[in-house]
Amino acid sequence: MKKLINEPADVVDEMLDGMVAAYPDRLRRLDGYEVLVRADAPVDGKVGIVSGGGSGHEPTHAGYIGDGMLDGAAAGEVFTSPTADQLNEMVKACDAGEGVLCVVKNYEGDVMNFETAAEMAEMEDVEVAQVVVDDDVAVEDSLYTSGRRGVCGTILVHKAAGAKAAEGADLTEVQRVAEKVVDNVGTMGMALTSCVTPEKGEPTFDLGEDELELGIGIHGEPGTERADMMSADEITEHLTEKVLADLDLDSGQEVVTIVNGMGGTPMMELFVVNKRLQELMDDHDLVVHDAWVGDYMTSLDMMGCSITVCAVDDELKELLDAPADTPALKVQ
Amino acid sequence: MKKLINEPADVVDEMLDGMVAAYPDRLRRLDGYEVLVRADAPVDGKVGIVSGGGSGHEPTHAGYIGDGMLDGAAAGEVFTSPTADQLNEMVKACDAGEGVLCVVKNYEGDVMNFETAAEMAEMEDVEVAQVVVDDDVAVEDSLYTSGRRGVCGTILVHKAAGAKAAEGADLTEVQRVAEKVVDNVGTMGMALTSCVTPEKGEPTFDLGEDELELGIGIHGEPGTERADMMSADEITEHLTEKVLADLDLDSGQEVVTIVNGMGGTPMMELFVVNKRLQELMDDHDLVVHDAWVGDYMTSLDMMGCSITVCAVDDELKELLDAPADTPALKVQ
Amino acid sequence: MVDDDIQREAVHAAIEAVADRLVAEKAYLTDLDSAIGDADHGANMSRGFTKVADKVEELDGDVGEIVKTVGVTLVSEVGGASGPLYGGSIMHASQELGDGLTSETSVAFAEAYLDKVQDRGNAEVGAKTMVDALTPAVHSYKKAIEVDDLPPLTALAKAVDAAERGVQFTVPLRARKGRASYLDWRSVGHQDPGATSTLFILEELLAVAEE
Amino acid sequence: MVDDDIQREAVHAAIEAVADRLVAEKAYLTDLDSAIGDADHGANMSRGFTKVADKVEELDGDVGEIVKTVGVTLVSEVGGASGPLYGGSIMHASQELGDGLTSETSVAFAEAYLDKVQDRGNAEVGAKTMVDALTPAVHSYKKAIEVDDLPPLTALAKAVDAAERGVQFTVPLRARKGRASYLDWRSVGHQDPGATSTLFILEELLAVAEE
Ligand SMILES: Nc1ncnc2c1ncn2[C@@H]1O[C@H](COP(=O)(O)OP(=O)(O)O)[C@@H](O)[C@H]1O
Ligand SMILES: Nc1ncnc2c1ncn2[C@@H]1O[C@H](COP(=O)(O)OP(=O)(O)O)[C@@H](O)[C@H]1O
Ligand SMILES: [Mg+2]
Ligand SMILES: [Mg+2]
Ligand SMILES: [Mg+2]
Ligand SMILES: [Mg+2]
Repeated sequence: MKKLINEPADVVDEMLDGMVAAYPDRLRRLDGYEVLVRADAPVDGKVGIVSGGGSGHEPTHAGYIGDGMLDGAAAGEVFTSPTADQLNEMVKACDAGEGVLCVVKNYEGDVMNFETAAEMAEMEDVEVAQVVVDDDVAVEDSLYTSGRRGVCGTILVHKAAGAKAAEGADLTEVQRVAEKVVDNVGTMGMALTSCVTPEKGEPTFDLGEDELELGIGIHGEPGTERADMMSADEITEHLTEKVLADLDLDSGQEVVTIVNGMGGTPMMELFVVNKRLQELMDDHDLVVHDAWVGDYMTSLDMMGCSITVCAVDDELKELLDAPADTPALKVQ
Repeated sequence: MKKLINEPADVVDEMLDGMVAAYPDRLRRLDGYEVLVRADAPVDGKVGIVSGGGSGHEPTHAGYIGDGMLDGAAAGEVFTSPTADQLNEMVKACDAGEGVLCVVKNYEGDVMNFETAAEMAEMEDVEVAQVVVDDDVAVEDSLYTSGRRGVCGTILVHKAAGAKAAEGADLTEVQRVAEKVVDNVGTMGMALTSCVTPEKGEPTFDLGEDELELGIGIHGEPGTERADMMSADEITEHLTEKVLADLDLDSGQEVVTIVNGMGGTPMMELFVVNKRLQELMDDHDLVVHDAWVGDYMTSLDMMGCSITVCAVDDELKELLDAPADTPALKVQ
Repeated sequence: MVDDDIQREAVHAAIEAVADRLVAEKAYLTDLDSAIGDADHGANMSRGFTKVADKVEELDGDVGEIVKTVGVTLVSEVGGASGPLYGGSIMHASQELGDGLTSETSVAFAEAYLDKVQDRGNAEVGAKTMVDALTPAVHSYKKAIEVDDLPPLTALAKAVDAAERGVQFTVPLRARKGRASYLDWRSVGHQDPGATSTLFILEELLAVAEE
Repeated sequence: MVDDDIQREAVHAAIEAVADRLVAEKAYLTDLDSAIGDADHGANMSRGFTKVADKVEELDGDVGEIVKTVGVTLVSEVGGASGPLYGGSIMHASQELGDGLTSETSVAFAEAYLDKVQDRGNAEVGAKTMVDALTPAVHSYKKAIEVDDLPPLTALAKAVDAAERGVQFTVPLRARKGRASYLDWRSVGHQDPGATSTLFILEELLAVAEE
């Protein structure tokens, strides 16, 4: 498989420099680290919000750095959690003395490295709180798994926590709203094709022309189930019903929906999915406060999408609607 | 090839409904037409700016409808210019009595249909002006071609003309700044893979694992040249030198650059390209006023990118920096 | 004045035959357009003529009016380059059929159609477009009727033959107009889709006329 | 107190051998991780140990310090799940080597390493992880030395043999930890990448020890 890269080993480093070159007024790279922070980090009087994880999910994470969202983002190798020392450096750079909230996606690697980083930062007197996002309803949270994965719902956590921090709230309050999102969000994804990592250069899994994968994550992992090819409407119905079954919402509940592209899906197709999704929301008597459509949390070049539904109350609506000014998401 | 669609014949119709469902406060569909306009069109006292063309270039065109950019966008079938009656309907819906500027990409189909539409609208007393964008430096404008194609530079025309119209300028002034962009912008694209149209369901052209196409358009046309696979740096150098040779800028000239993804390229790779592009701008003593990176003008699921350079003076800088609030582009 | 009913029926039959043929050739025309264009000519033509077939069925009126509706429908259904070229030119040329379809009016129609295609598309012969099939076809038809005084059926057969040569003629040419021109020398060796669909239409007109 | 220089050299040789092996097995480990994970285990391990090999070369200090550096380097180079598991556990267990490398301290190291992996990753035997290769290897090693009084080389050979069985044991299991657990029953029939890299490392330690 062909890619617009130089050496696979350099891709994350060059991407980060390319991002800074695109947004020199907004982003700054920590010298010697694969970490981007706000150009003006740490922001006086504000709780810092940081995230991070493997690369390959662009615009996640660094695309969400800016007013009203993240202060910093650490970029691991493709699909590989950043190391604890990188995370620690980021946490310190984003602490203005008000403490730092780490938004962690629930993968063992991410959790272990963030925990270590938190321990390291706390030893240097930075107050650190953590929220672990696990919105993927495809994986049951049971003895038989390492818990649900954190996927596209993470963006809503960044948004709500970032808005709360921008208001000047303290770390406990910021953590509370982040956890409120986690408690109210569910996501389910599917793939038409596998992604191709720069290192491997071949599809992670093989999928026939008449097959698709349901319940995928965002790392090119095979899904929980392989199924025969379906129409966009059928796929949308399947994903949506899974999410709604998990959330179990009351009729009349207000929600925010996301149709998220996996990186290789034309936007045209995402809107086709959104059309059916909004019909289904209507059928279920859910009131859509906002409908997002785009590539928010990708898997490199994978073709496919995920559907996220988040139940929102007045507080979350206000936080999700609050201004944000980042390369990848602007709300005004 | 698998796609997230229902019937190929329905894809444009369903996409448009899905867009309106995502942005019900911003977009309105003209009943019975494949045309989206601002929810509040026509905007009193403002020159209307409209565009349109084949579908498959999302977020172009309808993604740029909103404050500071377009008033309306007509969506043809995939890669097929909209018909004159659709365009005429759009022009009329976007005319508040101040006239309408049609931003047309230079393809014979688009030009002929827009011309017919303009004649029709003028018969109904709408003042219409046209600007034909032909920024693709891959095609020589000579007796032996139907002229250069309009590609990603079109977005800058939308932006500048939209900002000028938002200022309250009259049709002549709006047309003048649109033409100023056209006179100062060049683009060159390349593909690693062909796109797959919903109708055909197979790649439009075959490309070996060790080949790429240079000088492609945005309709899955084969490029002007097939070459051996190159690194991202080499590709960036090739595209950039072609554009710069065409523009022939003075050292010290201020420019806006765009690295545009063709739809199937991970954002990671676009940033890798941007890194090298910015180094080259520096080498050429060009002063980068702004660097855009993203999917602005796509070719369905094609993997590849284009590079756009636009020389800017104080007026264009101000217009490109002016606020815009559209689904796909927000400047604040 | 000729018999309106018979003419209407003939036109209906011709439209149906053309629509069927273009639907059948959809994949082939799109393949030709994939090589040097944007892979939609088959879809454009079959979508347009299917709609025409649906619509014209219901239409009364004289032949000129029916043919005009064909043009209008193509203009509003096809889009792309072929929409205004086919549709707009048929619309324009339909004026020549005011007195019904005769040998004379058919020649006038053909000439007006060719003129409009050239006027709108601005392509000379040899630019590797539909003009290359159309020009020899119209010339042959006109000469057969006006100079050689042959019956329309024979004239039409000559037009088909000429169009066929025109289509073959496009293969070795370097395109100067249409999307194929972007390919520059790489367009050489490929057959033009629009010339091909022009031939298909003429072939169907001949087949219907022969019945 | 044993001879520092000889031990240092042995450790250097071991690290080099491990690094070479993991680089050689990069594609294979990544293939295993493609089937039930995210296709990076080979890249992670080879990147990490290549860096370790580069770094340790220059290091003096006693064996405990060198091994600690190995752990620290892995923690800051590997990332993912395997980074903290391998690196953090080596770092932690290196404390047991304060008095140099002996039969006794090697057993203590092995136990401390296993404890830390289990503590950090929270995986029981049978969860289809590196723990499944590691546990029987450490148990065999300890028994061979402490109960059967066998020489370290023989004990290490038994550990390798046990790890090999552990790797095979992971194949039919349903994963409960790590990314493979997301696949639920679909993980059955696939070999765990981390157990496999654990085996490769032990094999290289044995090979170096035999020299
Ligand atoms: N300027 C022109 N003059 C005459 N015919 C043209 C011209 N441009 C294109 N064509 C014809 O149109 C055909 C392509 O039609 P089609 O694929 O439907 O439209 P598009 O090129 O817009 O995708 C070409 O094969 C050619 O015969
Ligand atoms: N909780 C855990 N406990 C023990 N080992 C684990 C655990 N999670 C993962 N592993 C091991 O890590 C290996 C995967 O490592 P690697 O692919 O490098 O990291 P990642 O899973 O983050 O991509 C698995 O094959 C498994 O052996
Ligand atoms: Mg990983
Ligand atoms: Mg077309
Ligand atoms: Mg075409
Ligand atoms: Mg892995």
